[in-house]
Amino acid sequence: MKAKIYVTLKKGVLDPQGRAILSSLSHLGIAGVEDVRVGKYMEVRLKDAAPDDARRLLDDACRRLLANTVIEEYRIEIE
Amino acid sequence: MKAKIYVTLKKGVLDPQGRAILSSLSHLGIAGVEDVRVGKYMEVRLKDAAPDDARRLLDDACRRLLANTVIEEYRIEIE
Amino acid sequence: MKEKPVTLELAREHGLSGEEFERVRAILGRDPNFTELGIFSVMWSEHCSYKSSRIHLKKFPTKGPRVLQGPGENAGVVDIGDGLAVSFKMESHNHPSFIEPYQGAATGVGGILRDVFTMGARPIASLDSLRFGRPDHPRTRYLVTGVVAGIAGYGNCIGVPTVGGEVYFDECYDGNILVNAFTLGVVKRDGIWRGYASGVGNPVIYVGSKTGRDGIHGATMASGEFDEKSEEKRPTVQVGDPFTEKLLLEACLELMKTDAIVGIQDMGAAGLTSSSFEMASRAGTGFTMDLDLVPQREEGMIPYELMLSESQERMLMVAKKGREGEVLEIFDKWDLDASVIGEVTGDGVARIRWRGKTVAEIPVAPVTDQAPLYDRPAARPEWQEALQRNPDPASLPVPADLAGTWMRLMSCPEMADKKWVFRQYDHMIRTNTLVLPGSDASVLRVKGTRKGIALSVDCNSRYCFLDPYLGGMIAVCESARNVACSGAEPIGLTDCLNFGNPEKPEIMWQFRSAIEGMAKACETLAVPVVSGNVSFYNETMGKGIHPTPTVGMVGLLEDAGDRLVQWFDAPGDAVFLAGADRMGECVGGSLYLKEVHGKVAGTPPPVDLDHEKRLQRFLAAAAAEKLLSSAHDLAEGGFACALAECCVTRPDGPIGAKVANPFPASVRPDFVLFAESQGAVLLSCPPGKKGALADAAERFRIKMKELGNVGGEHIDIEGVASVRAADLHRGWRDGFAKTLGLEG
Amino acid sequence: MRIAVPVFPGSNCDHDAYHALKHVVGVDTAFVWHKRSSLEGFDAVVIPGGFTYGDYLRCGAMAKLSPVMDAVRRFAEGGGPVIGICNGFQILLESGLLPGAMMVNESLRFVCEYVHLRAETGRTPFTGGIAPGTVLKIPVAHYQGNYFADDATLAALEERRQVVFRYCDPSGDPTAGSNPNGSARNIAGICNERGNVLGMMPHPERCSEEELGSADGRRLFDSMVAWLKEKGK
Ligand SMILES: Nc1ncnc2c1ncn2[C@@H]1O[C@H](COP(=O)(O)OP(=O)(O)O)[C@@H](O)[C@H]1O
Ligand SMILES: [Mg+2]
Repeated sequence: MKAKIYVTLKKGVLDPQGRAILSSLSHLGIAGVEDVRVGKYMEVRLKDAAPDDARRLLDDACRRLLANTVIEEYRIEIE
Repeated sequence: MKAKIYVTLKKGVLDPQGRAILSSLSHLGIAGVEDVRVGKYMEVRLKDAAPDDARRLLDDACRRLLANTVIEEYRIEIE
Repeated sequence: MKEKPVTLELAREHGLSGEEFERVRAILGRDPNFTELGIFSVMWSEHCSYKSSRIHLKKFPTKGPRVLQGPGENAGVVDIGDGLAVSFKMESHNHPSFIEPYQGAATGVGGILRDVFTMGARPIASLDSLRFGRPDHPRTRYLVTGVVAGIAGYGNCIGVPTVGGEVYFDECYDGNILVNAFTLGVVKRDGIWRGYASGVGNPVIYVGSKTGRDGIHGATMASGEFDEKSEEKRPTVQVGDPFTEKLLLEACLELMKTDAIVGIQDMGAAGLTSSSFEMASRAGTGFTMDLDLVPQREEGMIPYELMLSESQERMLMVAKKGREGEVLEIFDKWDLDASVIGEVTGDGVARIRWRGKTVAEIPVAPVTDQAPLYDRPAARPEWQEALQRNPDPASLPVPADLAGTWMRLMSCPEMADKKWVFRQYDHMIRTNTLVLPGSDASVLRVKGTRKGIALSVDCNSRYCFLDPYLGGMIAVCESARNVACSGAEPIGLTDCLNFGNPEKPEIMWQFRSAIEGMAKACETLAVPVVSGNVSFYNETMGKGIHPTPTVGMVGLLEDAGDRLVQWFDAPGDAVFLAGADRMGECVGGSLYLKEVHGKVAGTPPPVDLDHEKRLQRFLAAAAAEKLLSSAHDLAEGGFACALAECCVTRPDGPIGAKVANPFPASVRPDFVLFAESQGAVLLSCPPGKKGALADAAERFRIKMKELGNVGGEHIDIEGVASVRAADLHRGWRDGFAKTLGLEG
Repeated sequence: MRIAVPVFPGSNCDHDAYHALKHVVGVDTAFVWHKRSSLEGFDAVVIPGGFTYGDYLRCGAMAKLSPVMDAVRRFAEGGGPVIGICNGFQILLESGLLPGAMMVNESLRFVCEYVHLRAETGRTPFTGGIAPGTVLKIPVAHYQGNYFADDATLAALEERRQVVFRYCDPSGDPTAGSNPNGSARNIAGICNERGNVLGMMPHPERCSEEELGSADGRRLFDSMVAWLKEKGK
């Protein structure tokens, strides 16, 4: 089975990457973009399991490894 | 308006980060994950525009800056 | 965030005592409002006011013929001749690094870099002194990985080489790691800038990143013990942006070439508050500030938040009236936000406005002059005596396999190769690093001159725990000796004093004793303390760290071509032990006692300061006369480990040596190998220079013993133990990553 | 003869390149701010290492958008010699002046250390004085130096002799153990088809003086000077 994980910076945490991208976009003449926040996106393949078990497993993985919960939050989508 | 951009490595491009995560997960005793691919996830805030125009704009941004099409592919979701 | 009504209880939550709160009211002649309470609480925090440490820090010698700027500014400055000076300082970022190792360490590096370039100096090198808990503690690997990556992430990006440091592991740091960062910059003697807000009517300019809600209460966090609630304080973590800091660095140095500004200061802990109050207080002025003009990253920030935010990569400066256009133009070139936010005033009052109203009005001078100052009670702990008395050396069993024990010590993480760490640091950028990490001191050239700068950071906290006075003394001696081993003359030092809770008399006693020991050593060696930092409250649930007064030593080589390294180079070179008469059978506080017998006890090796001074002068003279191939001091692991280091740290691969046992025959073999001593150095020299070297030793009244020669497959201490150099090398090389479970 | 060192926000080996060129090799050298769109009057371009735009998003991704890179492209199209070092190499890849892309090091860690390189071809202006097979001692310092290109591109690179340097052991063998970052086929540097544009991860400017541990890097700059002299510059 497959799952998707989104890791994003918590609100209020500085995102230097997003800021730099924003200013580059305007240099490119791409107008109209007002804000960019950059996060991580992971596609995970799992052994088949009950969705609840899979979620528990990934939640554990996120808290212990994939996300830095001090400054990031995460979201899990199971397909 | 808001949009989401997913940038992922093309199939066939080795993902050192994904591989390292996989081995760390198994060190952590988190079993059952068979594959991880790491990509980027961007949340973009745009000036209101027709969805088609917004898409064209972001497509341009991806091709020129946000993705490196030698190794990456991208997907745009407009909300 | 919402403003809260100010009560004594709220003041207490802000870390102010009842008495301090009364003093605030007396200064203002009324109750403070919420913003003002915030300002006083950070200005009077331990971190900014040094209220528990100031009276003791005065004991350090801070003057000397080379000192251009002692403690009190953003960084100290020492003259190196040729119209140049070096500016340097060390800072701790312990608590933030424990909470978020990558960002905590990264912003620590960012902060110390700003302190140095604020003085007008271009940073040319950094060092890092790191202490973690037990290697097998469940969090240690995570913390080591994160801290090292954070230092690398920031230092490499901004392009300042991290050329050396130290890493230790001990149970006492399980709940409180130490991350101390040192930076040195080079500045023209007549191009030094200071943090003065002088000149009534001059504009106050804010530059750098926009202000967000980062690290609000960071300064007070650094002044409080950890408890379970610390977890909740997490969202205050600051995120570093080394790219913006690189722009800030270049823009500030460009600006400083003009005469458009009068003073400049970085916004470190307590951000806008401390930078503005400190600059005004040094100049005896006041200022107005309009918070609506502060560049802001987040919406709805209130004055309290704007004044206390610790967003990184920001500076405050005072320009000459009418020259603000030039200043803004330079920052615009570097794509940095800059904004005139206020003005210097002559009435000595800070007036802070927001949305058309005055939100704080505080007389500047009393905030610093009347800041609390404590002579906190100090008492030698009851357990100290017993700790020093134990163990009876005679009761320790001699290990059956001495060669195996030797191997084991050399591969324990304290002794093992730190390449896993410094390989992640760009230590070559700026092309000045002549001696790369891996020797007693790193040596940098100063382009445009013949001079070299030698750097080392040291502290044996086991010694400080067992005897803080002696331990403090040893920290200074050892770092000076490391610098001397590279052929340099120690010319100034900075420190980072990491201790537990100063409200406990035994901690205060450790603190006072360590300072007194350090001060004594500094006086005798004639090395001034020009900057430093105090980090208290390194305690978690009542459990404190070993006292850890880290010393960052700066040495000068008049000719960088005279530099020395610690490793043996050529087969056939003669091996000498200088300071041979200093070697005692002291195992107190030794690595051997800890690693092999599981004890941290006894007393550290004695120090003879007068001898230490002569030894260091001798080393510099021998280097300048080109008599030596290498010099390496005896430290952790004693004679055997020092010898092994001479053999295995050689970049071109290990080399053997055959030497005599320098001890009397009556000394136990394990003590011969691993007893520790101060004031002893292993030297190697080409056979043809033996006579001249002996003459030099004689001149400085240094007792020297010829022990043998470099070469062969084995590292052989005749009649005591012998190991294959290649085997020892392998164990030493792989020990760090292996013990910590870090692959590669 | 005049050498350009373009400077982007976040470049940090710019001074090192300048020092090596101007003070060690002794050629006239000048910084060129990235907003400039002309390289008029310059005879060679050395794009220095660093962390342009903080390496945010991808190394070199934002720098490629600077006006000076249009000038570099025109300069290269005219046959002028261009070398991109480390981040400079990444910028050349991102701008499409060289094929392929950089991935993060296999170890996922920054690596700073001396490595050995085997010179594969003398056809570039920077390697004319270095016989193929020569082993150079030179430092690397990067987090993303793991060269990637698809198989067809790699085959074409080999066939057209565009691989200029490979990581190797001290004896010149391109072993797995001597590869510091996982690069495909141990590739450390490549050139364009014409041979005038070279990108390499290792830092020749850091080892152009014996006292720094090696002077092998200087050989690239000496070759460049000889090449320019031959062209009457
Ligand atoms: N955290 C670190 N960062 C950079 N270099 C380090 C670090 N720790 C140790 N080193 C380097 O490794 C070498 C050995 O360190 P250490 O064992 O502490 O030396 P010594 O006992 O001579 O003080 C030194 O050259 C030192 O600069
Ligand atoms: Mg030492």
